[in-house]
Amino acid sequence: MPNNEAYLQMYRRMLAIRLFEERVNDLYTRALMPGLAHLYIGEEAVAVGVCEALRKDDYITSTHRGHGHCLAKGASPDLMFAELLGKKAGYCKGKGGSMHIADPETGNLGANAIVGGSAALATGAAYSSKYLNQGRVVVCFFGEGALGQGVLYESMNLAQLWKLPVVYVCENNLYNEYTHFTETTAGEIVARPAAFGIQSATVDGQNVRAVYDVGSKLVDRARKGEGPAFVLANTYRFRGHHVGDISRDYYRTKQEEQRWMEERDPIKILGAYLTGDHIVEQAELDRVQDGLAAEMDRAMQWAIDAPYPAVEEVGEDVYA
Amino acid sequence: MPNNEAYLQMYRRMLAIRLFEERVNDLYTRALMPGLAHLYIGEEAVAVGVCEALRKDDYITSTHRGHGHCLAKGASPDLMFAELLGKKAGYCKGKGGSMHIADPETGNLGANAIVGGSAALATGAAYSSKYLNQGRVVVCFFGEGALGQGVLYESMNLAQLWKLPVVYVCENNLYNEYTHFTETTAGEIVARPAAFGIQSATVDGQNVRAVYDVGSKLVDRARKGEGPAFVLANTYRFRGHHVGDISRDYYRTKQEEQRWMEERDPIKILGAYLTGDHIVEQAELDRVQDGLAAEMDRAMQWAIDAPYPAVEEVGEDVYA
Amino acid sequence: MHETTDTTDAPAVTVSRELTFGEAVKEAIAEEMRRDERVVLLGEDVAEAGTAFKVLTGLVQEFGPKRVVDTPISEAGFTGIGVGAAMTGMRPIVDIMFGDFLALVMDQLANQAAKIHYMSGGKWRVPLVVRATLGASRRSAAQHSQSLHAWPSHIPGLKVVVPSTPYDAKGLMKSAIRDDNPVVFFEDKMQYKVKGDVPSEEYTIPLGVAEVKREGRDITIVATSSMVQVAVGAARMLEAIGIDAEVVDPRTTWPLDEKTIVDSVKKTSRAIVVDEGYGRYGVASEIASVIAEGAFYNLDAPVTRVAAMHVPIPFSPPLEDATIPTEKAVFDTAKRLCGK
Amino acid sequence: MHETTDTTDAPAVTVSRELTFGEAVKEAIAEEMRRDERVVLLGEDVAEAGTAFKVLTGLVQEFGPKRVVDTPISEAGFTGIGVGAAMTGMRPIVDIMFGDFLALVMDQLANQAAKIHYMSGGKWRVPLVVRATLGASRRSAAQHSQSLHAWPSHIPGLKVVVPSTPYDAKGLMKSAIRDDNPVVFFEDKMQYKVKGDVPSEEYTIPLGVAEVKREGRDITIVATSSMVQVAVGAARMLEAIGIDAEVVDPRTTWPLDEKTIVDSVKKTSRAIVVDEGYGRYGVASEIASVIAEGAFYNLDAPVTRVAAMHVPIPFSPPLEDATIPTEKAVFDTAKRLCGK
Ligand SMILES: Cc1ncc(C[n+]2csc(CCOP(=O)(O)OP(=O)(O)O)c2C)c(N)n1
Ligand SMILES: Cc1ncc(C[n+]2csc(CCOP(=O)(O)OP(=O)(O)O)c2C)c(N)n1
Ligand SMILES: [Mg+2]
Ligand SMILES: [Mg+2]
Repeated sequence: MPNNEAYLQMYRRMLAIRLFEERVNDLYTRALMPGLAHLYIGEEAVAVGVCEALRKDDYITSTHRGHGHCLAKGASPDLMFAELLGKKAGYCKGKGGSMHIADPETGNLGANAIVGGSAALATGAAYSSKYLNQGRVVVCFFGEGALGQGVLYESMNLAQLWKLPVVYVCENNLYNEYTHFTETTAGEIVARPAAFGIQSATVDGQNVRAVYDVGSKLVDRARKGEGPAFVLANTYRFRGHHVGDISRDYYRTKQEEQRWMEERDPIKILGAYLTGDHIVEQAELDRVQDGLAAEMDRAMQWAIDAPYPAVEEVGEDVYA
Repeated sequence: MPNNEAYLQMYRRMLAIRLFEERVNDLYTRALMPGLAHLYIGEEAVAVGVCEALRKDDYITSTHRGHGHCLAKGASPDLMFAELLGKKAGYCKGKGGSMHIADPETGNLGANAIVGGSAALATGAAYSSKYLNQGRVVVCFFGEGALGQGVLYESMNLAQLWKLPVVYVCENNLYNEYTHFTETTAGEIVARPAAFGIQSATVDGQNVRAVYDVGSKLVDRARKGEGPAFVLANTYRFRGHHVGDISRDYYRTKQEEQRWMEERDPIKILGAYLTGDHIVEQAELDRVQDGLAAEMDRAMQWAIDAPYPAVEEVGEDVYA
Repeated sequence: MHETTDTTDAPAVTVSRELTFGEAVKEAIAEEMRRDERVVLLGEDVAEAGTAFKVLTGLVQEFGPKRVVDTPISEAGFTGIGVGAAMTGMRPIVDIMFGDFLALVMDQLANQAAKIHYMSGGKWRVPLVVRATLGASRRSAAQHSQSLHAWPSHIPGLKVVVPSTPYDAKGLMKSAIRDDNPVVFFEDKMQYKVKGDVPSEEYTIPLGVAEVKREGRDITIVATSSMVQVAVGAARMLEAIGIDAEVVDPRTTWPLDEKTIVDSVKKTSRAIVVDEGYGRYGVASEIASVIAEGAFYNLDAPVTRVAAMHVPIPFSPPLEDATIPTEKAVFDTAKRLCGK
Repeated sequence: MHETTDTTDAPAVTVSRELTFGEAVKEAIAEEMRRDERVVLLGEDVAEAGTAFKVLTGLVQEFGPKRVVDTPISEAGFTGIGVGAAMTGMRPIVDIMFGDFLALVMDQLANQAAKIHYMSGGKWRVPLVVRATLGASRRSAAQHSQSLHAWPSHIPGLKVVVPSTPYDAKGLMKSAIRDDNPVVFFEDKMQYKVKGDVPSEEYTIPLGVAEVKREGRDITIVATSSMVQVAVGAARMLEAIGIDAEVVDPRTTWPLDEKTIVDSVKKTSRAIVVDEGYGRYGVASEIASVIAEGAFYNLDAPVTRVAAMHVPIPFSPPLEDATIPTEKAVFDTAKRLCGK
């Protein structure tokens, strides 16, 4: 059971993601950001709940909607903003961008812009951990859309056969881009990992405490060598598929969005728990928010001011 | 319930496959056959039981171990032998060979040498049947090794979502080439289709009557528009992975082979049922055998004598 | 410049309109869907969303969800379904969104679709169209920016279309849909908003016929897809310094109209090949070697390739911009080859 | 003829033995596995069966099933596992049996392995070897006979090896395993039984260094993989009619040793490129255009490609035999180019 300080830490992490993402949207609206970005707003509890259960040297893989995973695993907002803006100081020297942030320091094997593209990679990292006796666990984050990719099943089969320490975390935010997941997903989601003998669990992805509980249990189990696991986290993205996805009426209603934002906001939910139980006062949460907002503003401005890589660098890093 | 004539027909079909395959092995031993061939001996009840449940205009897809499927769906042994020898008179003008026999006449969409390679194709044919209201059912035959291929899961998901008339028939002959399937297959096989909501059944693949029963039920169900199905047929290949796989001790014992051949031979099992219940006399079965053997010898000799395609034909049929 | 190889009877009066490249593609598909019930569209978000690039908006309204079908994110699966459906009476168009995802369907495309006709001795046919995109410079980074048309072009049994204008896109798409073979149709994502004349009367353009987009005497620039615009731009710049460039657009990389290309170079005696794929083992290499062999005795300078830089496409704008062929690069190369 | 670029200190006495191509590959892998614990082998039937081609027999006995691992038939899955393992401290060798199955792993190879180093700004590395085969004429038909080395050669971030002799196979395999990048290693299935000298002392051959397999003055034949033998055979036939052919083996298609190739052609002034892949948009096209550009002012005849016929590989023996480059075809081409 985590203590209150741990919950406060999760609150901070979730809020950091929220504030980071709001600024990403801002950068886009102000035409400062090259390309697009896929915001994690609304889904913060999944990344934070799971990553709090990890050691620093544990690995994660992430997706096109990856900023939350990065931050939850401990990445610095300034280097992330820089990467999103294509600046030299970014995590990947500007070469990766929003969809490819990677960071060995925090065990981030990288975001992947191929849906399902990291399933086998994560499984391979778990293979290393087991082979090298490192006791590391790997978490593979993906959206429910990745359930459409065959390589996920190939990977789960292998992970279970070889009892690899990998936890597959399926973030079901209800939509594959603009299509409801029920139109693309037959049967029961958790029956799929179960068919391979993989331990699986469903969790309310808006409740970080619940995610943390399930996450720690399955991460510990994997670390002990008891094999892979699968978590279905039910969640919702509050914003568009990407920052440019503004008119969404044709695939989901405003009411649906409104309902999730009002009733199922993971930050509000944890906030209410913390203040309701008088673990912290609202004023303290407000201070946290102010502090984080200032930090994010600084980080963003630093990134805006940072230089682009020199054109000559384009040819570097192709081969090791 | 099929009548006795139907069972006799199944007996004939199974025996035809057996006698065909023995001659294929012969051709190989006599160095008359180009390349290799994967014999279906021992597994005859699966193809025959399922195909007896099909209409002539229903489709099948097949595998590298495909001669049995072809014959069960009604192909002519002479044109098959010719194809196996690379002769112009063969089903594919000699261009396909053992692993690629295809025949629109009998609804054979083709054998596929990519393990799992026909899963999506079969599903696509079922899509046509439904779209064009043809009432055709498609049977996709594959070995349990194909459970390793992601595209099978992608296809099953789509088939179930769109309620397509396709029956996936998994022939579990215990081995992926030289590796026991338990080393490559986690969990329970039938849980995999079930995870997609697909109706599934397990059947003794050495008992053609049982296969036929399950097959007809699921084929009819598919034809009525009630969706795809999956049959796990437990079986065994009596011979090597291919005709050149002679020393098999390193992956399976002689005793295991012996046991299957003696106790679980599908032809003997049906023969015993037919004679045991006095539906036919052994003498009649012997006559059937002699007749088929003579037919197969003629077909084989015809193919041996048939000419190769002219070299100029190599450039034909690349584009329609 | 748009003297096209129209295979339909020419109408008395041709009313021309401006359409965007995207609209032209959509119109071709819509016309063929009206004409032939067996034409259906499968892909991720092709229905209500009208594709991620909003190119097919409206089709589901006209043809219904039975013919414009949203799929799961299963490129290999639904491409294979397209192959099987094509074999059995349909004429599916499969949409794989970003051309980078071709990597997920190469088995269905190269081992299945391309070979089924041949392996079956001509008995089965696969009248399938696979729509894919190419082209960088959208700040989409390495996994969403590649131009992989060289891969399918390498495989016998496939045809590959790389249209450069709305007019060509429409006429070639109609031919691709009517073709009895698997055709991979590459659309440059950056071209979707580009406008061009498209007659309202029906026409098709045969696969395998190049077009001279601009006539010239001094040097031939063979260019594909959006690189045709780059070549035409470079030709304009060259005009200013007295070099008269001919721009040849093969329009399909297979069948490849070698004759038109080689004849042009025989006339001009110099050649540049511009393609947005990687130069190494790429489309530019094939066309360059066809020219170097076919026009050998007429060449006054080495055939030179201008193609994507040999790096995964970087995200950072200044870096990405450095990786793709520009008018300036083509201009400089032409100038050098012409000894000016 | 075997003047190799040995990067290890030359031993005083070199004891040479005859090994088959297959044995040389196995010996390289075994030596590297002894040297480095992080080297593991993953693939279908690589353990007890020693691969479908029986090339790796014995390795599981020496290194155990923890390091020589049989996998399910999941090429994409276990290649991706290889990528992830390579990023995190291992040096896996992944075996995909028939090169045709590359079509199943192109996403893992081209979108993942090739790009991870670059996309991460150089932070992650992928020291992975993917073993694949190429080559027809085994009567295995269209889906088991292709030579698809052009595909990975097209992709920046990958290296591609196409060894032609047991000696080269061993030295190049050792370098591939030690390389910090993803390397695709193509073995010709028909070569496994071919014998050649292999010293018992350790040596490596750097990736990216071509070798002149036969010196000559009149024409350069650049050949890859088993086509080197075809080229050497043709060179012998040519000698009889007074044509002295030089045979150059690039050994790796990427990095490509353009200098050695071009220098040879500058000397001989004529060139043929022989490759068993499809000629169109293939390896031969790249090498031909490199020559046509680099040796332009020295060429006395067009660079000519001799490659696989543009058809899916047919099963029927007389048809299949017609599709692959032969000594006779190379001989005839050389004779024509030399004006004899
Ligand atoms: C293999 C592949 N196919 C298609 C896409 C295009 N695409 C990007 S995000 C996306 C939807 C992903 O949905 P999901 O996995 O649920 O993640 P979410 O965006 O909801 O977080 C699609 C189809 C892709 N990136 N990769
Ligand atoms: C994608 C792919 N991978 C590997 C192979 C090589 N291969 C041919 S048959 C076979 C084993 C197939 O086992 P299974 O599916 O159980 O069929 P069986 O041979 O037992 O009938 C393998 C691995 C192949 N043909 N295709
Ligand atoms: Mg989603
Ligand atoms: Mg089997």
